[in-house]
Amino acid sequence: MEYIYAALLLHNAGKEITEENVTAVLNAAGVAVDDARVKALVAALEDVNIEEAISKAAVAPVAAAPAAA
Amino acid sequence: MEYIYAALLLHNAGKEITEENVTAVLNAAGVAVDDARVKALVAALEDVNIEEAISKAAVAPVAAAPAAA
Amino acid sequence: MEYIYAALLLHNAGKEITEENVTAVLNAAGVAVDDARVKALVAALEDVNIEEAISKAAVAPVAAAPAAA
Amino acid sequence: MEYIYAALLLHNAGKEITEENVTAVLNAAGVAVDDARVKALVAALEDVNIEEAISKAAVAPVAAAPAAA
Amino acid sequence: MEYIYAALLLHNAGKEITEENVTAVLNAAGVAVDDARVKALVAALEDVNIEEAISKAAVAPVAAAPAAA
Amino acid sequence: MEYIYAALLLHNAGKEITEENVTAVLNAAGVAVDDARVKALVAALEDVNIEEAISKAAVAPVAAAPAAA
Amino acid sequence: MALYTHHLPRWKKEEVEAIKRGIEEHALVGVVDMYGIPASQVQQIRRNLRGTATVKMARNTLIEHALNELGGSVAALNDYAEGQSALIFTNENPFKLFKQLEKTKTKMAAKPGETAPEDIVVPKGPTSFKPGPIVGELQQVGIPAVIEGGKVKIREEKTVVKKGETINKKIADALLKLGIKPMDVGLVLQAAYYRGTIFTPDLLSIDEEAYANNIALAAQQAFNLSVNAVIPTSITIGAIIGKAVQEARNVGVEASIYEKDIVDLIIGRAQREMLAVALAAQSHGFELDEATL
Repeated sequence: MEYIYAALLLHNAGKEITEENVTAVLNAAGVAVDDARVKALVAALEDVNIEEAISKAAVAPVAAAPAAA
Repeated sequence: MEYIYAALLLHNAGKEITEENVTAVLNAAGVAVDDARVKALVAALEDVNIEEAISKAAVAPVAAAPAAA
Repeated sequence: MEYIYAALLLHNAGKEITEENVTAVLNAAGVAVDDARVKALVAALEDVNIEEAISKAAVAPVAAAPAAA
Repeated sequence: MEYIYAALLLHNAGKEITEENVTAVLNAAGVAVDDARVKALVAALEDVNIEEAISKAAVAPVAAAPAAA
Repeated sequence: MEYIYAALLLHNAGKEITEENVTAVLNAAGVAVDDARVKALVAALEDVNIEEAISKAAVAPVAAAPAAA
Repeated sequence: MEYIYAALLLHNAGKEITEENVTAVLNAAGVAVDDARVKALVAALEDVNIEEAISKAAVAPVAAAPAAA
Repeated sequence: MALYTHHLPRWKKEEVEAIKRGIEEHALVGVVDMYGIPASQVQQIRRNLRGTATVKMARNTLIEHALNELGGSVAALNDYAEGQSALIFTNENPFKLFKQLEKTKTKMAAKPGETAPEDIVVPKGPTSFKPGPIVGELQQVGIPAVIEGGKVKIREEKTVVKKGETINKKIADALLKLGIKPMDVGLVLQAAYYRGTIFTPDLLSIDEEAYANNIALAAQQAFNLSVNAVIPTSITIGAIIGKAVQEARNVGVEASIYEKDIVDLIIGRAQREMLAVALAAQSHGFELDEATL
């Protein structure tokens, strides 16, 4: 999940999710970066509305927390 | 939430969640780092079992669905 | 998803999920293979217990969304 | 599930799901192909809207999850 | 589903699920038997623990759909 | 359950569930047929809406699972 | 053959012959108990059974003569011909006959001394009675009757006789006045002889719900088997595809395979994990920014 965390971190920071930026973040975290995965990630995210994907997910955990407990 | 993502990224990468590491990751993502928040985060997460918290998140949505209906 | 289907096909057939095998399957299906995606796929699956992953309902939030609507 | 994955792979690749194509994909994966199963699969797929079945799949796991517990 | 019921009937009766037996049962029910489907059925069931397979709740998207509506 | 499977086989094949037909199917499966049970089955199913019973099964896989155990 | 009937008067002989013909000409002969069935209802039952079964009333002695003359396994029916018996002839199978007879049962008023076939419940609500001694009569047997708006009313639902208990005269009278008919009255099949076998009611009563449940179970099992063993049928192919897609998505998300079709799911998962950790951090003193929640 490191790659997606890096992407979301960039997204939240208002930065573009480019191969370069993702790689920089991962490097800073000491991750041995696999270029192919970075490429795949950036390509996959190209047409995705990240805000929408986030808001869909956001509904769940709050409601779930007590149920899961 | 950049701070949390940074922490998760470190956690996933098997790195320690220290002020230094969190700051490095945030810097790499171009985030203007607030030292006090980094301190607070690191202190708070010291007592948090991140694996457990994450695994709850994984279980959650299924449980949430009926509640949301 | 072609890449994932190819990987699962190999897994189900008891074959190793290597770049070569995935490429062969994709080629047979007439897919113009992107080497980086194959590499990313193989790298991602390296440490994953596929049997376990198959049965984990990771996909839930999408399902929850319509129910919540 | 090999046969189904082969069919889904073809479908996703925009190829027709014929006995010939399914067999080719399975062969490429090193599967000893059973002609009868291929025939049965292709026949069964004739009656189904694959896109619809795929999109329904997203809805399913919530219902299935408790049963799996 | 006739083929499945024929297999279940034989299984319950403690008989082997062979092409011959399945064909005999289907014939007795007045079904115009498709040899390929019989072969496919027998091949598919070869390595299957039927007791387990019948009691494991399969995901039923049809069932889930109305719930999502 | 052999008698029930035989009945469902006939139902699915679009055949009438008569004593004669049920007996023929059971005989073909090598079952030593108990006339009284066949009679009871045929009499009972006269007033059972099989389609309805089947569709109930589809809606309640969760309910079915424990029963099968 | 005429061993038993040679000394009988002509009309009895004819009666015995008629019984024997009935038995010989039908696949099934049953012994039914006619006790307590008013003649008017017998007519109704005969009408309901027309075309499927014939009821033949005869004295037990004559039935016995006929069965004994026929001899063989059918003579065993003698054991069931007691009291006010009649014979019933049909070509239906005994299970179907049993069901048909059950359906001809009708509700009747209870007579003192009869046993309640099920809990007898007096429903709540207004009655047609004007205030008078009726209120006391009802109250005396425990029915909560009250006067309201110039009418007698039952204040709340009340079970006056439990299943299996005897109905006494006072309660029988009260039920009659309230128009409650708790008794199932109809032909009770004592035994049926069908192709060499005697069937008794314990064998013949069918739990249709159990059959329906078994049908549902069998259908579920077939569905499960078809999907789990990946044997596609027109009914299950959709579910099988769904399962395969589901599995592929699960693997894709679990392994973080960044494919367009599932990257939103992976984002969702990351987001949920972040929120879970954020909430845990919050409970340990980390103040969350507004954007987080």
